[in-house]
Amino acid sequence: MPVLLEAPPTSHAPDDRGADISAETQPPAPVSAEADLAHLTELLADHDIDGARAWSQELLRRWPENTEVTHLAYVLAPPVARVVPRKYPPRRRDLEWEWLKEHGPEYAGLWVVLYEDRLLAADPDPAKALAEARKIPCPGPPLLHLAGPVRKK
Amino acid sequence: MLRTFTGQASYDSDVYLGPHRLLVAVRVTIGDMATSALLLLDTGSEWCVLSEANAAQAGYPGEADPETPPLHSRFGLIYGRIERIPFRFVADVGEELVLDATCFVSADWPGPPVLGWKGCLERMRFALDPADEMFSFATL
Amino acid sequence: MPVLLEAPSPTPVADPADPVVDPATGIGGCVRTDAPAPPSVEADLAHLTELLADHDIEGARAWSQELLRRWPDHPRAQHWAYVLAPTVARVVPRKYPPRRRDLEREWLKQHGHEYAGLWVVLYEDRLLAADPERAKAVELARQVPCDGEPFLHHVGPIPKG
Amino acid sequence: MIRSFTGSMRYQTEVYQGPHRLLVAVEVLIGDSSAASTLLLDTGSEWCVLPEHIAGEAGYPGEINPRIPPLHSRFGLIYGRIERIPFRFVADVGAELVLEATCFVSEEWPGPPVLGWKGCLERMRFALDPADETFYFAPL
Repeated sequence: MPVLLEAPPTSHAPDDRGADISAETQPPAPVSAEADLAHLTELLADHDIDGARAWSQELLRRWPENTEVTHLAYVLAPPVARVVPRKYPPRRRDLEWEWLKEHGPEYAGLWVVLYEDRLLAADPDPAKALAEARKIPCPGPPLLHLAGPVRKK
Repeated sequence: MLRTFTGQASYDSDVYLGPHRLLVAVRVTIGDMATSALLLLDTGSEWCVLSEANAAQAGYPGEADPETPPLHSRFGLIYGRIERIPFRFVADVGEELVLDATCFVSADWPGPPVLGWKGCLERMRFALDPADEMFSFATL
Repeated sequence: MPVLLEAPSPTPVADPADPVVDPATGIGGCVRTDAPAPPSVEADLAHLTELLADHDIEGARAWSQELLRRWPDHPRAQHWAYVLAPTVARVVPRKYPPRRRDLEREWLKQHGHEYAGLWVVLYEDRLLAADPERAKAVELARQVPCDGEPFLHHVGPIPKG
Repeated sequence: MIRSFTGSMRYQTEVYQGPHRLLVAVEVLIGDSSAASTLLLDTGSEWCVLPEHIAGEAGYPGEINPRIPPLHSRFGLIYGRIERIPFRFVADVGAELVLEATCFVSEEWPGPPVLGWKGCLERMRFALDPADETFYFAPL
Protein backbone atom coordinates (compact mmCIF):
# COMPACT_ATOMS: atom_id res chain seq x y z
CA MET A 1 0.00 0.00 0.00
CA PRO A 2 1.84 3.19 -1.12
CA VAL A 3 2.31 5.90 1.42
CA LEU A 4 -0.65 8.35 1.59
CA LEU A 5 0.87 11.74 0.94
CA GLU A 6 -1.98 13.83 2.35
CA ALA A 7 -1.69 12.54 5.90
CA PRO A 8 1.90 12.69 7.17
CA PRO A 9 3.30 9.11 7.09
CA THR A 10 2.47 7.10 10.25
CA SER A 11 6.12 6.45 10.94
CA HIS A 12 6.75 10.17 11.05
CA ALA A 13 7.26 10.98 14.69
CA PRO A 14 6.65 14.73 14.88
CA ASP A 15 9.72 16.28 16.40
CA ASP A 16 8.58 18.14 19.52
CA ARG A 17 11.53 20.41 19.22
CA GLY A 18 10.44 21.40 15.73
CA ALA A 19 7.90 23.92 16.99
CA ASP A 20 10.22 25.48 19.55
CA ILE A 21 13.50 25.45 17.54
CA SER A 22 12.49 28.37 15.34
CA ALA A 23 11.38 30.43 18.39
CA GLU A 24 14.54 29.56 20.29
CA THR A 25 16.83 30.77 17.49
CA GLN A 26 15.07 34.09 16.85
CA PRO A 27 17.92 36.64 17.11
CA PRO A 28 17.78 38.59 20.40
CA ALA A 29 16.35 42.12 20.18
CA PRO A 30 19.13 44.77 20.01
CA VAL A 31 19.71 44.89 23.81
CA SER A 32 23.53 44.92 23.69
CA ALA A 33 26.46 44.28 21.37
CA GLU A 34 27.61 41.72 23.90
CA ALA A 35 24.43 39.64 23.56
CA ASP A 36 24.52 39.97 19.79
CA LEU A 37 28.17 38.90 19.66
CA ALA A 38 27.35 35.92 21.88
CA HIS A 39 24.68 34.91 19.37
CA LEU A 40 27.30 35.09 16.62
CA THR A 41 29.55 32.77 18.59
CA GLU A 42 26.59 30.39 18.98
CA LEU A 43 26.00 30.30 15.23
CA LEU A 44 29.70 29.60 14.56
CA ALA A 45 29.76 26.88 17.22
CA ASP A 46 26.69 25.39 15.50
CA HIS A 47 28.62 25.44 12.20
CA ASP A 48 25.91 27.64 10.73
CA ILE A 49 28.45 29.68 8.77
CA ASP A 50 26.00 31.27 6.37
CA GLY A 51 23.80 32.17 9.34
CA ALA A 52 26.84 33.69 11.07
CA ARG A 53 27.71 35.67 7.95
CA ALA A 54 24.21 37.08 7.64
CA TRP A 55 24.08 37.85 11.36
CA SER A 56 27.49 39.58 11.30
CA GLN A 57 26.15 41.95 8.61
CA GLU A 58 23.10 42.64 10.78
CA LEU A 59 25.49 43.37 13.66
CA LEU A 60 27.39 45.81 11.46
CA ARG A 61 24.11 47.65 10.89
CA ARG A 62 23.29 47.69 14.63
CA TRP A 63 26.76 48.46 16.04
CA PRO A 64 28.80 50.10 13.24
CA GLU A 65 31.28 51.60 15.72
CA ASN A 66 32.04 48.38 17.59
CA THR A 67 35.51 47.22 16.46
CA GLU A 68 34.85 43.55 17.30
CA VAL A 69 31.73 43.71 15.14
CA THR A 70 33.53 45.37 12.21
CA HIS A 71 36.38 42.84 12.44
CA LEU A 72 34.12 39.78 12.52
CA ALA A 73 31.85 41.10 9.76
CA TYR A 74 34.97 41.68 7.62
CA VAL A 75 36.67 38.31 8.22
CA LEU A 76 33.48 36.28 7.84
CA ALA A 77 32.25 37.89 4.62
CA PRO A 78 32.60 35.41 1.74
CA PRO A 79 35.66 36.12 -0.42
CA VAL A 80 35.61 37.11 -4.08
CA ALA A 81 38.20 35.35 -6.22
CA ARG A 82 39.66 37.49 -8.95
CA VAL A 83 42.24 37.11 -11.68
CA VAL A 84 45.22 39.41 -11.23
CA PRO A 85 48.10 40.40 -13.48
CA ARG A 86 51.07 38.11 -13.04
CA LYS A 87 53.60 39.19 -10.45
CA TYR A 88 56.05 36.46 -11.33
CA PRO A 89 57.19 34.70 -14.51
CA PRO A 90 55.28 31.43 -14.97
CA ARG A 91 57.32 28.37 -13.93
CA ARG A 92 56.75 24.93 -12.45
CA ARG A 93 58.26 23.96 -9.10
CA ASP A 94 59.30 20.49 -10.20
CA LEU A 95 62.93 21.20 -9.33
CA GLU A 96 62.00 22.14 -5.74
CA TRP A 97 60.04 18.91 -5.31
CA GLU A 98 62.81 16.86 -6.85
CA TRP A 99 65.22 18.45 -4.35
CA LEU A 100 62.85 17.63 -1.48
CA LYS A 101 62.58 14.02 -2.62
CA GLU A 102 66.35 13.71 -2.82
CA HIS A 103 67.41 15.73 0.21
CA GLY A 104 64.28 16.19 2.33
CA PRO A 105 65.15 13.45 4.82
CA GLU A 106 68.63 14.96 5.42
CA TYR A 107 66.92 18.20 6.57
CA ALA A 108 63.97 16.51 8.29
CA GLY A 109 62.50 18.86 10.89
CA LEU A 110 64.08 21.98 9.39
CA TRP A 111 62.25 24.70 7.49
CA VAL A 112 63.96 24.93 4.12
CA VAL A 113 63.60 27.72 1.57
CA LEU A 114 64.22 26.60 -2.00
CA TYR A 115 64.35 28.27 -5.37
CA GLU A 116 64.47 25.64 -8.09
CA ASP A 117 67.16 23.25 -6.90
CA ARG A 118 69.01 25.85 -4.79
CA LEU A 119 68.73 25.70 -1.02
CA LEU A 120 68.53 29.33 0.09
CA ALA A 121 68.21 28.68 3.83
CA ALA A 122 67.43 25.99 6.40
CA ASP A 123 66.49 26.61 10.03
CA PRO A 124 64.29 25.11 12.74
CA ASP A 125 62.57 28.49 12.91
CA PRO A 126 60.65 29.37 9.71
CA ALA A 127 60.96 33.10 10.30
CA LYS A 128 64.77 32.83 10.55
CA ALA A 129 64.89 30.67 7.44
CA LEU A 130 62.88 33.26 5.50
CA ALA A 131 64.93 36.15 6.82
CA GLU A 132 68.09 34.35 5.67
CA ALA A 133 66.60 33.55 2.27
CA ARG A 134 65.56 37.17 1.66
CA LYS A 135 69.22 38.11 1.50
CA ILE A 136 69.57 36.04 -1.68
CA PRO A 137 67.88 37.59 -4.73
CA CYS A 138 65.80 35.28 -6.92
CA PRO A 139 63.39 36.08 -9.76
CA GLY A 140 60.29 34.64 -8.12
CA PRO A 141 58.93 33.50 -4.78
CA PRO A 142 60.93 30.62 -3.31
CA LEU A 143 59.19 27.69 -1.64
CA LEU A 144 59.09 27.46 2.16
CA HIS A 145 58.68 23.88 3.31
CA LEU A 146 59.11 21.89 6.50
CA ALA A 147 61.40 19.08 5.33
CA GLY A 148 60.44 15.57 6.35
CA PRO A 149 60.32 11.98 5.10
CA VAL A 150 59.16 12.43 1.50
CA ARG A 151 57.18 9.53 -0.01
CA LYS A 152 59.11 8.14 -2.98
CA LYS A 153 56.98 7.82 -6.15
CA MET B 1 42.26 26.62 -20.46
CA LEU B 2 39.46 24.08 -21.05
CA ARG B 3 38.89 20.70 -19.44
CA THR B 4 36.31 18.25 -20.71
CA PHE B 5 34.13 16.02 -18.55
CA THR B 6 31.84 13.13 -19.40
CA GLY B 7 29.18 13.70 -16.75
CA GLN B 8 28.00 16.26 -14.22
CA ALA B 9 25.55 16.52 -11.39
CA SER B 10 24.59 19.20 -8.95
CA TYR B 11 26.33 18.92 -5.58
CA ASP B 12 24.98 19.93 -2.19
CA SER B 13 26.95 22.15 0.12
CA ASP B 14 26.41 22.68 3.82
CA VAL B 15 23.78 19.95 3.89
CA TYR B 16 22.80 17.77 6.82
CA LEU B 17 22.72 14.02 6.38
CA GLY B 18 21.07 12.91 9.56
CA PRO B 19 23.22 14.39 12.32
CA HIS B 20 26.20 14.88 9.96
CA ARG B 21 26.96 18.15 8.28
CA LEU B 22 28.47 17.70 4.83
CA LEU B 23 30.38 20.66 3.43
CA VAL B 24 30.38 19.27 -0.11
CA ALA B 25 28.18 16.28 -0.90
CA VAL B 26 27.78 14.34 -4.15
CA ARG B 27 25.42 11.51 -5.09
CA VAL B 28 26.81 8.03 -5.60
CA THR B 29 25.13 4.64 -5.93
CA ILE B 30 27.18 2.31 -3.73
CA GLY B 31 27.37 -1.34 -4.82
CA ASP B 32 23.92 -2.90 -5.09
CA MET B 33 22.07 -0.10 -3.28
CA ALA B 34 18.66 0.60 -4.83
CA THR B 35 19.04 4.37 -4.49
CA SER B 36 21.99 6.72 -4.60
CA ALA B 37 23.45 8.05 -1.37
CA LEU B 38 24.92 11.42 -0.43
CA LEU B 39 28.68 11.21 0.26
CA LEU B 40 31.04 13.82 1.69
CA LEU B 41 33.64 14.68 -0.96
CA ASP B 42 36.82 14.89 1.12
CA THR B 43 40.20 15.31 -0.61
CA GLY B 44 41.76 15.30 2.87
CA SER B 45 40.56 11.75 3.64
CA GLU B 46 42.98 8.94 2.82
CA TRP B 47 40.28 6.37 2.01
CA CYS B 48 36.63 6.28 1.16
CA VAL B 49 34.92 5.46 4.47
CA LEU B 50 31.62 3.60 4.95
CA SER B 51 29.78 2.34 8.00
CA GLU B 52 29.07 -1.40 8.21
CA ALA B 53 25.39 -0.55 7.65
CA ASN B 54 26.20 1.24 4.38
CA ALA B 55 28.44 -1.62 3.24
CA ALA B 56 25.83 -4.25 4.13
CA GLN B 57 23.11 -2.31 2.27
CA ALA B 58 25.47 -2.20 -0.71
CA GLY B 59 25.87 -5.97 -0.58
CA TYR B 60 29.27 -6.09 1.16
CA PRO B 61 28.68 -7.30 4.74
CA GLY B 62 31.68 -8.30 6.84
CA GLU B 63 33.64 -7.81 10.05
CA ALA B 64 36.68 -5.87 11.18
CA ASP B 65 39.92 -7.31 9.87
CA PRO B 66 42.83 -7.45 12.34
CA GLU B 67 45.28 -7.06 9.48
CA THR B 68 43.87 -3.65 8.64
CA PRO B 69 45.49 -0.83 10.63
CA PRO B 70 43.01 1.51 12.36
CA LEU B 71 41.97 4.78 10.74
CA HIS B 72 43.09 7.99 12.49
CA SER B 73 40.09 10.28 12.44
CA ARG B 74 38.68 13.19 14.41
CA PHE B 75 36.45 10.59 16.05
CA GLY B 76 39.60 8.81 17.28
CA LEU B 77 41.04 5.44 16.19
CA ILE B 78 38.54 3.48 14.11
CA TYR B 79 38.97 -0.26 13.46
CA GLY B 80 37.54 -1.90 10.35
CA ARG B 81 38.37 -3.61 7.08
CA ILE B 82 39.30 -2.60 3.53
CA GLU B 83 36.93 -3.56 0.75
CA ARG B 84 36.61 -2.88 -2.97
CA ILE B 85 33.11 -1.64 -3.77
CA PRO B 86 31.74 -0.27 -7.06
CA PHE B 87 30.78 3.41 -6.88
CA ARG B 88 28.50 4.77 -9.59
CA PHE B 89 28.57 8.54 -9.89
CA VAL B 90 25.06 9.76 -10.68
CA ALA B 91 24.94 12.23 -13.59
CA ASP B 92 22.19 14.80 -14.01
CA VAL B 93 23.74 15.52 -17.40
CA GLY B 94 25.95 13.33 -19.59
CA GLU B 95 27.30 9.87 -18.80
CA GLU B 96 27.57 8.14 -15.46
CA LEU B 97 30.92 6.93 -14.23
CA VAL B 98 31.76 3.77 -12.32
CA LEU B 99 34.92 2.88 -10.45
CA ASP B 100 35.68 0.12 -7.97
CA ALA B 101 36.61 2.17 -4.94
CA THR B 102 38.89 0.97 -2.18
CA CYS B 103 36.89 1.63 1.00
CA PHE B 104 37.59 1.50 4.71
CA VAL B 105 34.48 -0.10 6.23
CA SER B 106 33.85 0.01 9.97
CA ALA B 107 31.06 -0.66 12.44
CA ASP B 108 32.65 2.01 14.65
CA TRP B 109 32.49 4.76 12.03
CA PRO B 110 30.09 7.37 13.43
CA GLY B 111 30.51 9.80 10.53
CA PRO B 112 28.83 10.11 7.11
CA PRO B 113 29.90 8.07 4.08
CA VAL B 114 33.06 9.65 2.66
CA LEU B 115 34.57 9.87 -0.83
CA GLY B 116 38.31 9.85 -0.19
CA TRP B 117 41.48 10.34 -2.20
CA LYS B 118 43.25 7.00 -2.39
CA GLY B 119 41.48 4.37 -4.38
CA CYS B 120 38.86 6.81 -5.64
CA LEU B 121 39.29 10.54 -6.29
CA GLU B 122 42.95 10.02 -7.24
CA ARG B 123 41.73 8.07 -10.24
CA MET B 124 39.23 10.44 -11.81
CA ARG B 125 39.21 13.96 -13.14
CA PHE B 126 36.71 16.11 -11.29
CA ALA B 127 35.75 19.75 -10.89
CA LEU B 128 33.56 21.77 -8.54
CA ASP B 129 31.95 24.96 -9.77
CA PRO B 130 30.18 26.94 -7.03
CA ALA B 131 28.75 29.26 -9.70
CA ASP B 132 26.17 26.60 -10.66
CA GLU B 133 26.97 24.13 -7.86
CA MET B 134 27.91 21.47 -10.38
CA PHE B 135 30.25 18.55 -9.82
CA SER B 136 31.80 17.47 -13.12
CA PHE B 137 33.70 14.22 -13.58
CA ALA B 138 35.50 12.13 -16.19
CA THR B 139 37.80 9.14 -16.54
CA LEU B 140 41.53 9.82 -16.77
CA MET C 1 50.03 8.76 -15.77
CA PRO C 2 51.84 8.91 -12.38
CA VAL C 3 55.37 10.33 -12.58
CA LEU C 4 57.96 7.60 -13.05
CA LEU C 5 61.37 8.64 -11.73
CA GLU C 6 64.50 7.89 -13.77
CA ALA C 7 65.97 5.69 -11.09
CA PRO C 8 63.13 3.20 -10.44
CA SER C 9 62.10 3.72 -6.82
CA PRO C 10 62.19 0.64 -4.59
CA THR C 11 58.40 0.48 -4.58
CA PRO C 12 57.18 1.74 -7.99
CA VAL C 13 53.50 2.52 -8.47
CA ALA C 14 51.36 -0.29 -9.98
CA ASP C 15 50.43 1.77 -13.00
CA PRO C 16 47.25 0.86 -14.91
CA ALA C 17 48.91 1.79 -18.20
CA ASP C 18 51.62 -0.80 -17.46
CA PRO C 19 51.00 -3.85 -19.72
CA VAL C 20 51.28 -6.13 -16.70
CA VAL C 21 48.22 -4.46 -15.14
CA ASP C 22 44.74 -5.59 -16.21
CA PRO C 23 43.23 -2.25 -17.36
CA ALA C 24 39.68 -3.36 -16.50
CA THR C 25 40.38 -4.03 -12.84
CA GLY C 26 43.76 -2.33 -12.36
CA ILE C 27 45.15 -5.53 -10.81
CA GLY C 28 48.74 -6.54 -11.52
CA GLY C 29 51.73 -4.27 -11.99
CA CYS C 30 55.48 -4.56 -11.95
CA VAL C 31 56.79 -5.19 -8.46
CA ARG C 32 60.25 -4.81 -6.98
CA THR C 33 60.79 -4.77 -3.27
CA ASP C 34 63.73 -4.76 -0.94
CA ALA C 35 61.96 -6.77 1.80
CA PRO C 36 63.84 -10.01 2.65
CA ALA C 37 62.15 -13.25 1.45
CA PRO C 38 60.44 -14.24 4.70
CA PRO C 39 59.49 -17.91 5.01
CA SER C 40 55.82 -17.39 5.96
CA VAL C 41 52.71 -15.76 4.60
CA GLU C 42 52.04 -14.37 8.11
CA ALA C 43 55.26 -12.40 8.04
CA ASP C 44 54.44 -11.14 4.56
CA LEU C 45 50.96 -10.11 5.66
CA ALA C 46 52.41 -8.41 8.72
CA HIS C 47 54.72 -6.43 6.43
CA LEU C 48 51.68 -5.33 4.43
CA THR C 49 49.95 -4.13 7.60
CA GLU C 50 53.11 -2.18 8.47
CA LEU C 51 53.12 -0.44 5.09
CA LEU C 52 49.43 0.50 5.48
CA ALA C 53 50.00 1.71 9.04
CA ASP C 54 52.86 3.83 7.68
CA HIS C 55 50.42 5.25 5.10
CA ASP C 56 52.71 3.97 2.35
CA ILE C 57 49.79 3.07 0.12
CA GLU C 58 51.84 2.80 -3.06
CA GLY C 59 54.27 0.55 -1.24
CA ALA C 60 51.36 -1.55 0.09
CA ARG C 61 49.91 -1.83 -3.42
CA ALA C 62 53.17 -3.04 -4.88
CA TRP C 63 53.75 -5.41 -1.96
CA SER C 64 50.23 -6.87 -2.24
CA GLN C 65 51.04 -7.83 -5.84
CA GLU C 66 54.27 -9.47 -4.66
CA LEU C 67 52.21 -11.32 -2.01
CA LEU C 68 49.90 -12.60 -4.76
CA ARG C 69 52.90 -13.83 -6.73
CA ARG C 70 54.33 -15.63 -3.68
CA TRP C 71 51.08 -17.06 -2.28
CA PRO C 72 48.67 -17.18 -5.25
CA ASP C 73 46.25 -19.53 -3.50
CA HIS C 74 46.15 -17.80 -0.17
CA PRO C 75 42.79 -16.03 0.32
CA ARG C 76 44.30 -13.13 2.27
CA ALA C 77 46.90 -12.52 -0.42
CA GLN C 78 44.13 -12.59 -3.02
CA HIS C 79 41.97 -10.23 -0.92
CA TRP C 80 44.69 -7.63 -0.42
CA ALA C 81 45.84 -7.68 -4.04
CA TYR C 82 42.23 -7.19 -5.11
CA VAL C 83 41.14 -4.42 -2.71
CA LEU C 84 44.33 -2.38 -2.93
CA ALA C 85 44.85 -2.43 -6.67
CA PRO C 86 44.46 1.09 -8.12
CA THR C 87 40.97 1.50 -9.47
CA VAL C 88 40.06 2.33 -13.05
CA ALA C 89 37.19 4.72 -13.69
CA ARG C 90 35.02 3.94 -16.70
CA VAL C 91 31.99 5.53 -18.34
CA VAL C 92 28.87 3.36 -18.25
CA PRO C 93 25.47 3.54 -19.97
CA ARG C 94 22.82 5.37 -17.95
CA LYS C 95 20.39 3.48 -15.75
CA TYR C 96 17.89 6.33 -15.60
CA PRO C 97 17.12 9.27 -17.90
CA PRO C 98 19.20 12.31 -16.97
CA ARG C 99 17.42 14.87 -14.74
CA ARG C 100 18.31 17.43 -12.13
CA ARG C 101 17.06 17.03 -8.57
CA ASP C 102 16.09 20.63 -7.95
CA LEU C 103 12.47 19.71 -7.14
CA GLU C 104 13.61 17.29 -4.46
CA ARG C 105 15.91 19.91 -2.94
CA GLU C 106 13.13 22.46 -3.01
CA TRP C 107 10.83 19.97 -1.26
CA LEU C 108 13.47 19.40 1.44
CA LYS C 109 13.77 23.15 1.98
CA GLN C 110 10.02 23.54 2.35
CA HIS C 111 9.14 20.38 4.28
CA GLY C 112 12.42 18.88 5.54
CA HIS C 113 11.94 20.18 9.09
CA GLU C 114 8.65 18.26 9.42
CA TYR C 115 10.60 15.01 8.97
CA ALA C 116 13.69 15.75 11.08
CA GLY C 117 15.62 12.56 11.80
CA LEU C 118 13.72 10.45 9.25
CA TRP C 119 14.83 8.85 5.98
CA VAL C 120 12.66 10.29 3.22
CA VAL C 121 12.37 8.99 -0.33
CA LEU C 122 11.31 11.57 -2.91
CA TYR C 123 10.68 11.65 -6.60
CA GLU C 124 10.59 15.20 -7.87
CA ASP C 125 8.24 16.92 -5.43
CA ARG C 126 6.44 13.74 -4.37
CA LEU C 127 7.15 12.10 -1.03
CA LEU C 128 7.18 8.35 -1.63
CA ALA C 129 8.05 7.25 1.88
CA ALA C 130 9.42 8.40 5.24
CA ASP C 131 10.73 6.18 8.04
CA PRO C 132 13.28 6.27 10.85
CA GLU C 133 14.84 3.19 9.25
CA ARG C 134 16.58 3.53 5.92
CA ALA C 135 15.80 0.03 4.66
CA LYS C 136 12.09 0.40 5.55
CA ALA C 137 11.84 3.75 3.77
CA VAL C 138 13.43 2.25 0.63
CA GLU C 139 11.12 -0.75 0.85
CA LEU C 140 8.02 1.42 1.22
CA ALA C 141 9.09 3.57 -1.72
CA ARG C 142 9.53 0.51 -3.96
CA GLN C 143 5.78 0.04 -3.83
CA VAL C 144 5.21 3.42 -5.46
CA PRO C 145 5.85 3.40 -9.22
CA CYS C 146 8.00 6.21 -10.59
CA ASP C 147 9.90 6.47 -13.86
CA GLY C 148 13.29 7.51 -12.52
CA GLU C 149 15.68 7.01 -9.67
CA PRO C 150 14.09 8.01 -6.35
CA PHE C 151 16.00 10.42 -4.13
CA LEU C 152 16.81 9.09 -0.68
CA HIS C 153 17.80 11.51 2.04
CA HIS C 154 18.31 11.32 5.79
CA VAL C 155 16.80 14.53 7.08
CA GLY C 156 19.04 16.13 9.68
CA PRO C 157 18.34 18.16 12.78
CA ILE C 158 16.65 21.49 12.19
CA PRO C 159 19.50 24.02 11.66
CA LYS C 160 19.09 26.88 14.16
CA GLY C 161 18.96 30.53 12.99
CA MET D 1 30.86 19.07 -21.17
CA ILE D 2 33.57 21.70 -20.91
CA ARG D 3 34.66 23.92 -18.05
CA SER D 4 37.09 26.79 -18.51
CA PHE D 5 39.81 27.82 -16.08
CA THR D 6 42.07 30.87 -15.96
CA GLY D 7 45.15 29.27 -14.42
CA SER D 8 46.68 26.00 -13.37
CA MET D 9 49.52 24.63 -11.31
CA ARG D 10 50.98 21.24 -10.66
CA TYR D 11 49.78 19.67 -7.40
CA GLN D 12 51.79 17.23 -5.31
CA THR D 13 50.41 14.04 -3.87
CA GLU D 14 51.47 12.27 -0.70
CA VAL D 15 54.24 14.62 0.25
CA TYR D 16 55.37 15.19 3.81
CA GLN D 17 55.34 18.60 5.43
CA GLY D 18 57.46 17.70 8.40
CA PRO D 19 55.62 14.83 10.09
CA HIS D 20 52.38 15.54 8.20
CA ARG D 21 51.45 13.65 5.08
CA LEU D 22 49.60 15.81 2.55
CA LEU D 23 47.45 13.76 0.19
CA VAL D 24 46.95 16.68 -2.22
CA ALA D 25 49.21 19.70 -1.81
CA VAL D 26 49.28 23.04 -3.63
CA GLU D 27 51.58 26.05 -3.20
CA VAL D 28 50.08 29.40 -2.25
CA LEU D 29 51.57 32.82 -1.51
CA ILE D 30 49.95 33.90 1.74
CA GLY D 31 49.56 37.59 2.53
CA ASP D 32 52.84 39.49 2.48
CA SER D 33 54.95 36.35 2.83
CA SER D 34 58.07 36.32 0.67
CA ALA D 35 57.80 32.58 -0.01
CA ALA D 36 55.09 30.25 -1.15
CA SER D 37 53.74 27.74 1.38
CA THR D 38 52.58 24.21 0.74
CA LEU D 39 48.95 23.73 1.75
CA LEU D 40 46.82 20.59 2.07
CA LEU D 41 43.84 20.92 -0.28
CA ASP D 42 41.03 19.59 1.92
CA THR D 43 37.41 19.90 0.78
CA GLY D 44 36.44 18.21 4.07
CA SER D 45 37.85 21.04 6.18
CA GLU D 46 35.41 23.74 7.24
CA TRP D 47 37.96 26.58 7.23
CA CYS D 48 41.41 27.28 5.89
CA VAL D 49 43.68 26.62 8.87
CA LEU D 50 47.05 28.29 9.39
CA PRO D 51 49.64 27.80 12.09
CA GLU D 52 50.53 31.02 13.89
CA HIS D 53 54.00 31.36 12.33
CA ILE D 54 52.63 31.41 8.78
CA ALA D 55 49.99 34.02 9.65
CA GLY D 56 52.63 36.06 11.47
CA GLU D 57 55.02 35.86 8.51
CA ALA D 58 52.16 36.84 6.21
CA GLY D 59 51.63 40.02 8.22
CA TYR D 60 48.71 38.85 10.37
CA PRO D 61 50.00 38.34 13.93
CA GLY D 62 47.43 38.09 16.71
CA GLU D 63 46.07 36.22 19.73
CA ILE D 64 43.33 33.71 20.46
CA ASN D 65 39.90 35.30 20.16
CA PRO D 66 37.60 33.92 22.89
CA ARG D 67 34.59 34.69 20.70
CA ILE D 68 35.64 32.15 18.16
CA PRO D 69 34.55 28.59 19.02
CA PRO D 70 37.33 26.00 19.02
CA LEU D 71 38.03 23.90 15.97
CA HIS D 72 37.11 20.21 16.28
CA SER D 73 40.01 18.39 14.68
CA ARG D 74 41.73 15.02 14.87
CA PHE D 75 44.29 16.82 17.03
CA GLY D 76 41.49 17.64 19.49
CA LEU D 77 39.91 21.04 20.29
CA ILE D 78 42.01 23.88 18.91
CA TYR D 79 41.49 27.51 20.04
CA GLY D 80 42.42 30.40 17.77
CA ARG D 81 41.05 33.34 15.85
CA ILE D 82 39.59 34.07 12.41
CA GLU D 83 41.41 36.31 9.96
CA ARG D 84 40.88 37.35 6.37
CA ILE D 85 44.16 36.86 4.49
CA PRO D 86 44.91 37.21 0.75
CA PHE D 87 45.88 33.94 -0.91
CA ARG D 88 47.63 34.17 -4.24
CA PHE D 89 47.60 31.03 -6.41
CA VAL D 90 50.81 31.43 -8.40
CA ALA D 91 49.89 29.67 -11.65
CA ASP D 92 52.46 27.60 -13.55
CA VAL D 93 50.31 28.28 -16.60
CA GLY D 94 47.81 31.02 -17.22
CA ALA D 95 46.74 33.81 -14.88
CA GLU D 96 47.32 34.09 -11.16
CA LEU D 97 44.30 34.14 -8.89
CA VAL D 98 43.89 36.11 -5.66
CA LEU D 99 41.22 35.54 -3.06
CA GLU D 100 40.90 36.87 0.47
CA ALA D 101 40.44 33.68 2.41
CA THR D 102 38.76 33.40 5.78
CA CYS D 103 41.32 31.51 7.89
CA PHE D 104 41.27 29.92 11.31
CA VAL D 105 44.67 30.84 12.78
CA SER D 106 46.06 29.16 15.87
CA GLU D 107 49.39 28.65 17.62
CA GLU D 108 47.91 25.41 18.95
CA TRP D 109 47.47 24.00 15.44
CA PRO D 110 50.08 21.26 15.06
CA GLY D 111 49.02 20.27 11.55
CA PRO D 112 49.98 21.56 8.12
CA PRO D 113 48.44 24.69 6.63
CA VAL D 114 45.07 23.76 5.11
CA LEU D 115 43.10 25.08 2.15
CA GLY D 116 39.51 24.58 3.32
CA TRP D 117 36.00 24.91 1.95
CA LYS D 118 34.24 27.83 3.66
CA GLY D 119 35.73 31.19 2.83
CA CYS D 120 38.00 29.80 0.14
CA LEU D 121 37.33 26.77 -2.10
CA GLU D 122 33.57 27.43 -1.96
CA ARG D 123 34.25 30.66 -3.83
CA MET D 124 36.36 29.48 -6.74
CA ARG D 125 35.91 27.07 -9.58
CA PHE D 126 38.57 24.36 -9.42
CA ALA D 127 39.42 20.96 -10.82
CA LEU D 128 41.93 18.22 -10.08
CA ASP D 129 43.19 16.14 -12.97
CA PRO D 130 45.29 13.18 -11.84
CA ALA D 131 46.19 12.49 -15.48
CA ASP D 132 48.63 15.42 -15.41
CA GLU D 133 48.53 16.03 -11.64
CA THR D 134 47.30 19.54 -12.23
CA PHE D 135 45.10 21.83 -10.17
CA TYR D 136 42.99 24.12 -12.37
CA PHE D 137 41.29 27.22 -10.97
CA ALA D 138 39.20 30.22 -11.98
CA PRO D 139 37.09 32.93 -10.36
CA LEU D 140 33.31 32.37 -10.31
